[in-house]
Amino acid sequence: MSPPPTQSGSLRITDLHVTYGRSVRALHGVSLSVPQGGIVAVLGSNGAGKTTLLRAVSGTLALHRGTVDSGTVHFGETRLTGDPARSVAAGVVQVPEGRRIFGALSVEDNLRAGFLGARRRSGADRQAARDRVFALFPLLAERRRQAAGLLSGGEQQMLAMGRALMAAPRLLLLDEPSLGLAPLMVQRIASVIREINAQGTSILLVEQNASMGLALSDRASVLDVGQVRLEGASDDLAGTDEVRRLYLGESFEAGTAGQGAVSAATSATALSATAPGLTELARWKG
Amino acid sequence: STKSGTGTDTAGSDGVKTGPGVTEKTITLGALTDLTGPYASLGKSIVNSQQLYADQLNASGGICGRTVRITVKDHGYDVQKAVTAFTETEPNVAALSQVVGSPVVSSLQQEIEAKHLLTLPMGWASSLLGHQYVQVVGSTYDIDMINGVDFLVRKAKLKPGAKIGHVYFEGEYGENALAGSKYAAKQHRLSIVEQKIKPTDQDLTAQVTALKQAGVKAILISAGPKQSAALVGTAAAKGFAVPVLSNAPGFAPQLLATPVGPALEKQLYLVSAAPPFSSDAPAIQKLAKDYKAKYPNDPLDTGVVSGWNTISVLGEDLKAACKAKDLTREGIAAAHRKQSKLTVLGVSFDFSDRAKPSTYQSFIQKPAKQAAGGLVTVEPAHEVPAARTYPLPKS
Amino acid sequence: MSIDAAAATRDPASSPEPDAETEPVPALTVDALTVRFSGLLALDAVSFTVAPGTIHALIGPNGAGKSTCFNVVSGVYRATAGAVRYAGKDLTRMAPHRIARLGVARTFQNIVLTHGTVADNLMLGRHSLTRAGFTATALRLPRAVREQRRHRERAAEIADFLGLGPAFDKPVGSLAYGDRKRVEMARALCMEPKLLLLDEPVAGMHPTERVAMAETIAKVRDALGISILIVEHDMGLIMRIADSVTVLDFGRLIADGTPERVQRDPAVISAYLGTPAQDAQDTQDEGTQP
Amino acid sequence: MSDTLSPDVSPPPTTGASPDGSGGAAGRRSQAASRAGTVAVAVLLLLVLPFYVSSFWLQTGLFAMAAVIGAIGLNLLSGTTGQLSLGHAFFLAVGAYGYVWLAADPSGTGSAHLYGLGLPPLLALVLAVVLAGVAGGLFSPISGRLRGMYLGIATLALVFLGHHMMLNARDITGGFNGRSVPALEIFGFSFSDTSPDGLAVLGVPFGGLERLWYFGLVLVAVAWLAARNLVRGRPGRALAAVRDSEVAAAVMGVPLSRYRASAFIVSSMYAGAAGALLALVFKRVVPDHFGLLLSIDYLAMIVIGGLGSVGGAVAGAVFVTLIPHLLTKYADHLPLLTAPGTAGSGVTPGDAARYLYGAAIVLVLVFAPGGLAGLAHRRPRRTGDGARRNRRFPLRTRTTSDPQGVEGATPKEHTP
Amino acid sequence: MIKLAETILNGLALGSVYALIALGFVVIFKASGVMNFAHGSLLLFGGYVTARLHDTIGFLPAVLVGAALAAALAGLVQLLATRGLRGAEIHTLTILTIGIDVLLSTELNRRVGADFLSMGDPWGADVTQLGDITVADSRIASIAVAIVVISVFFAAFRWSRWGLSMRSAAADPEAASLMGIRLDRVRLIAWCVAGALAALAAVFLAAFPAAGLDRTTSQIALSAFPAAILGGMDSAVGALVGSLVIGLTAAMAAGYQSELSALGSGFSDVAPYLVMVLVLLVRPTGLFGSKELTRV
Ligand SMILES: Nc1ncnc2c1ncn2[C@@H]1O[C@H](COP(=O)(O)OP(=O)(O)OP(=O)(O)O)[C@@H](O)[C@H]1O
Ligand SMILES: Nc1ncnc2c1ncn2[C@@H]1O[C@H](COP(=O)(O)OP(=O)(O)OP(=O)(O)O)[C@@H](O)[C@H]1O
Ligand SMILES: [Mg+2]
Ligand SMILES: [Mg+2]
Repeated sequence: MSPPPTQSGSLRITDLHVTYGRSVRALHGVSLSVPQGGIVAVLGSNGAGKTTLLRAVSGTLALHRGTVDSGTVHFGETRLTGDPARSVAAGVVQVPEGRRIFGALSVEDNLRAGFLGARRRSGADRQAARDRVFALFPLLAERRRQAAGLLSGGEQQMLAMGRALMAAPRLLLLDEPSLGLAPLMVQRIASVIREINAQGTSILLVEQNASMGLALSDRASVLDVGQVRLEGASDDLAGTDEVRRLYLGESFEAGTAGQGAVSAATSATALSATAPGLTELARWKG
Repeated sequence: STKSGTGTDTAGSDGVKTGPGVTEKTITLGALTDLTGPYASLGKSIVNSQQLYADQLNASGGICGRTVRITVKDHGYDVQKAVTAFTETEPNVAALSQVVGSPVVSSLQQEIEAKHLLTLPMGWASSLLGHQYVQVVGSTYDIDMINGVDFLVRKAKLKPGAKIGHVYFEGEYGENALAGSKYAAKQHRLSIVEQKIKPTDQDLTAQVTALKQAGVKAILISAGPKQSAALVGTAAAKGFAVPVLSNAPGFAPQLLATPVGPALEKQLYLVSAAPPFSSDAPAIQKLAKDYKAKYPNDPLDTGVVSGWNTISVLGEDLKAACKAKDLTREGIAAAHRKQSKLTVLGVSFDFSDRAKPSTYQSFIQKPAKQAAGGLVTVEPAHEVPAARTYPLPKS
Repeated sequence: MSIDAAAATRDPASSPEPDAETEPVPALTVDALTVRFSGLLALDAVSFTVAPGTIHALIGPNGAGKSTCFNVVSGVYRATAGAVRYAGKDLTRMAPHRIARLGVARTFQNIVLTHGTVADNLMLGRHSLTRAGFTATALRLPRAVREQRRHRERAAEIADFLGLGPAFDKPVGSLAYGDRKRVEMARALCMEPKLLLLDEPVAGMHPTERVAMAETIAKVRDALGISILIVEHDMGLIMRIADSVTVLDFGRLIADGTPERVQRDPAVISAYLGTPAQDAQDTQDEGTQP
Repeated sequence: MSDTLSPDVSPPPTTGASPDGSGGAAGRRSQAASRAGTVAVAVLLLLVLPFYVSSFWLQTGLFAMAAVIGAIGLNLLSGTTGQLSLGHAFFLAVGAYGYVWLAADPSGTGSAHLYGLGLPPLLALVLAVVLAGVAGGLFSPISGRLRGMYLGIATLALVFLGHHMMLNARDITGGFNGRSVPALEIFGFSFSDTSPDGLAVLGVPFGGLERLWYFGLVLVAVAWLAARNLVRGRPGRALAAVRDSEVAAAVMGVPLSRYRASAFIVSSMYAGAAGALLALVFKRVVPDHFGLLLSIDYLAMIVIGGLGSVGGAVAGAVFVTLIPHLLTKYADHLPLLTAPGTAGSGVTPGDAARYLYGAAIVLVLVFAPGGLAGLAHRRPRRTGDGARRNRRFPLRTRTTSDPQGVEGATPKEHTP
Repeated sequence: MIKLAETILNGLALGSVYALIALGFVVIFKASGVMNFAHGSLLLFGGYVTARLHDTIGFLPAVLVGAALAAALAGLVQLLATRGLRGAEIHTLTILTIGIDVLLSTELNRRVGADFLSMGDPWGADVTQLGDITVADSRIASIAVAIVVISVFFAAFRWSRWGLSMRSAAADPEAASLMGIRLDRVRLIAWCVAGALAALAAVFLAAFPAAGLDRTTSQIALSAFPAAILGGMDSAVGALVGSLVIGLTAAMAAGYQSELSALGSGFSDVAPYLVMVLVLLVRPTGLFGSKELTRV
């Protein structure tokens, strides 16, 4: 089935079903779209399927023994069919969960590698792209000769984003960019995301940090156990108390074991998060 | 249970006592050879010429009215495979017409003696002497070297005190040859400069440089064709024009086609237990003709002659055993030990003393591109006194 | 039970008595610790003390040197200068496995688990508490079997405590991120540590799980009476469970004290938190929302 | 197979989406039952075999048994600990020659005079295993600090150095001709053909091979069980940890160098046992047998069988040992081949056998990439961490983390 | 003195050939983590093609065709690995190369038989006199060629797009594919390069003073392994220096074996391995190999 003609820069995911190794059903019937130049956030608890969704778009499922059973992913006119290189060529670039920077390579080479898949390939383009990245993350410029594997967690996150930007993506897939970042850095990343978006790149943003995700995005979907549970304008979602309770983590305010239980129920894969509350641990004698 | 051990001796209807491997109709011989490993080409030639012999024998009525069959087992120079192949074939063969590979022979020795199985190894090391059932056909490497050194002394007019180099393979072959050359050197009051190499060595520049440095007047080599070629080639390149004398396994006619061919023709000599195909002895000529007829596109190399030699001896043994109406293994072995003056391809053998080489004679030959088998005779089969006085390494 | 409750459990009255006969846990003293990586000064004469039985937080911007500090304490990196004193020994001179035997356990910022099941991982945690060698194990000597059983029971106990009971025999590979993070924690606990080092224990976790984990950490401290040194960017969590906080920036110590004090420290705000106004909006789970 | 540390061949787990573990447990139980059944049948079969098959089969079988023992050992090293070794042949040689040297009587047999201690064969065998272990221990300075391919090639050196020694230490090894192997004898009961007691069971003459067969079975059983216990027990877990993450292992209290060395020692001892058994079957040991090819064969065994799984090692060993022998035995009966001795340069049975062997390897890998053991139970697995594809067998060094100075032995140092 | 000089030159020549082999071996290893046990057969194959063709099409074209076909064959192996063994793990692929080697070597051995195939190289048996030192021209050629080829290769490895793709792929396959790098293609190229290098090495191995290409030529690949390791697998200088050290050691140990007889005869063959082990004892990642950099 081919979707109605859309603007070239928009992503349309329709009724996507994904399983891993023929048995673990990670996504069942997820539909979602990112308008050109828009920011869409995907929230959801651990194991909800957020990363899987991004893998389906970037075409890296195969590397995880995952397969798309049904459903389609279109970026503009082109249909993305599980081939990473084609996705990148089409302008879709993913910043993977856990950074996955090239540890053995220097920061500089990591950026060069990011440019390999770029659509425009002149040396000048590369210079431009690199300068842009260094402008966004001056710290990377300082460390350009260091082996990337030795960067601190946060530095690695910056490098991962910078590397992705080298390909001048039209759609950027971000998997938990705030993970492990200092509050200040989270703000920095947030503003960077805004900036990138302002420069015309559409963004699909997966976040645990719902407050950030909702604040950044125009629209958001809440994934749960492989299905879209809620969908709508970010502000509205931020308003619903379910989201407030489960994803804005206000449980720290009024957190109770009861709510813990609710969330546990919603997140099947995360083993009952409240269990710790139930059993006691005594000292080990012997 | 349905299990059969090694066959036992019985008396055939024609009154001939038969043992394992011998039936009313056939006499089966075994061949453990290398058709896929490093010595594949040698193995092939041997198998071919032995098959040729068997065919001719059967054509002339076989032995005691029985046709002679050869079961060939390829072990690719892998001892483990060889041992299992032996275990598999041993129960139904009367003798082994060839076993290729000295490690193979060594690992089978006990079994062979235990099973009284007359075996003709395709190695000429004197460490194989002294066994009742293992028989080396032809002069051993050390004897060849003694004859060879004698030739060199005359050829290169070596004065006492002169140095000669000896480049040799580690292992049975090379070291046995070395023992010979050392003894001969002692006799002629020469000194030997040793250079040990491995079958995998391609490039002997270092060795040649060393020998040249040592100022040797002649070089002995007990290695493979490749090494002899490399040695001579390098020596020639260095303008180091001393005569080089190699054992029989150190030459292959194919070498003459390579860039070092000319150098070989100039500098190389060969000491061998078997005559070259170019010799005018009718037996050789016939063999060459028949072989080419049956195997048009296989080369005439030393393997052909060695194969023929061994199988001929075995054939004579069988005939003798047949006369004695005893084709049991013991019978065959006994018949073999009775052969005290048997002549094959112009060489006379004496198998009566298991501790001694079956002959002390060897040929001196040199490469010649146009000659059949690429070799021509320099000196016909002859032996030197030193060979007789030489104390064989006792086993 | 809310975090505040957890906080409340801090006063001895309500806390389960740390049993008397077990010896008190030693203090950890980091003394003028300096680590230099070819030109880069990752830690610059940092000193602080983790008082016995307290939860001590180590915070700071990315690249401040927190993990490096962990790596030195656990013996993975070697200090350029300075000392880390624990139980009368200088850890900077010791190999990791020796340090582990002193009862120092840690988790990693990026999950590091071995293949095999949760049980396998937890039993690995028991390594330095168990004895069975190659021979004993190969021959299944009774004592080896007995030991294995005893410790497996304890491991199961700890798994239950962290809500991993149902997953005990599952391959860790098939668990979701949050659960794997808890497996790491459980593995550390399996070492029956006296000092527990947690490097970003709730990073990438779902808010509700964060609460649970926070409770767990507090509970561990209370129940076992051990000291905990924790690195975390989740200020909400730090504010609630930490007894004291040390703040690093570019390898230098810029603040040290109670959470409340540190949180108001302008140096900390400018270097790490950003302006309090923004916290509410951007940083996760900030307690100080209007 | 549950005697494994590699997830891809461990019992099927229930996936993340269903939090109950019971299903898997039940499945495991029934699986175990059925496996017990098959094992029983197999054992019975092995026990009666000598009454029916010819010595060719017994001999080949015994070679396979030796391979099984050696492969289990190598698997502990490469599969469980992730250390690549091409030096296995060397340790087999140590075991083989060790046994001969310890058991042979000083008078010496064969061409030259050879040394020997003339110990009781059984004792000699045990000591030979220990000797191999010691050899492995002596290598620990290397095995303790090298990784991946560096270690692989370094161990390759062992093979060549070993061969050099075998050729030169003639008084002990007999040089290139090797030396003959004293028959095994346990409490006066001899395991050789030449023993006077014409022992025959149920009318079947019980020669050396028949007797060795049962001895071999016992050895294999012991080796197998010991390995299983190890892998499932404390040392196994520690070794697996060293394989997966040295930092984690060290921080969990595992002394890295010691365990790396231990793994090497244990696998060497297995190799030693294999070598000794091999020697007993050969009746003579020769240097040329213990070459690089043998090492590579063992590598092939454990991978074809399924890395990290003891059962896999067994399967692989049998495959790699049996197939070539069978092929050479039956190649003569294949069609379209030019028998040796006939004219023309067609494909000889020997060649055919080798073609088929090569093809067999390729096919097995194509159809059972996870190894033969993997065939037993395929299951989905989460390959979440990209590193894990090349983690369990660090042919690629980057996955085995190398935090500075983690080894207790080497002093801590800076990262450059 | 002359002896020393000649021995050294000889060692250099040997080393330069080792370098070609070792390099290919390492490239494959870096690109796909596979130890290519079929490398020797690839080498023999390349040489065989050259030897068969040089009469008809001339030496240089023959070498090029040989290299091309060897590259293609290597590529085929890689294709089989990726297509046939989708998603198999590294070590499985390593063993696959063993299977391939059995097939390939059997076929080549059948074809080569007992022959010594000459390469028809222009140097023939010519030699050059440098003072009192005689060197075979083929030796000088091999040194020159090796130096050029290796420099070119490492320049590519460091600076070209392919080199970068390859290093990235080696570092983290998934991340690399997320950068739009086609893993299969990168690996394919690596294998082809290695095949070509091996074929080139074969030419010099078979050239004078060697008698020509024969079935055992492939075994030389083994001697190159220590060279690959000794220098450290990820450095240009390493590959060169390593190979030269190994070449020199072998030549020296052979040339002075009478002086070394205390170490047992035939020592020259194990000397390279001994040197390698000693070096690795001091520097576990080779002379120039970069240390593993990881952190937690
Ligand atoms: N092994 C190493 N070699 C070189 N530099 C290193 C190494 N480990 C850490 N560094 C550097 O030291 C600094 C501190 O790193 P560290 O991981 O301790 O930061 P951190 O406080 O943990 O940051 P984050 O909160 O992002 O994890 C960083 O700049 C990092 O690049
Ligand atoms: N490679 C894999 N093999 C098998 N199952 C997998 C694999 N990757 C993910 N899964 C399963 O698919 C489901 C979704 O996983 P996914 O990683 O997409 O969740 P997520 O939303 O990204 O969680 P997190 O917030 O922890 O990253 C989970 O149940 C997980 O266990
Ligand atoms: Mg995710
Ligand atoms: Mg950190």
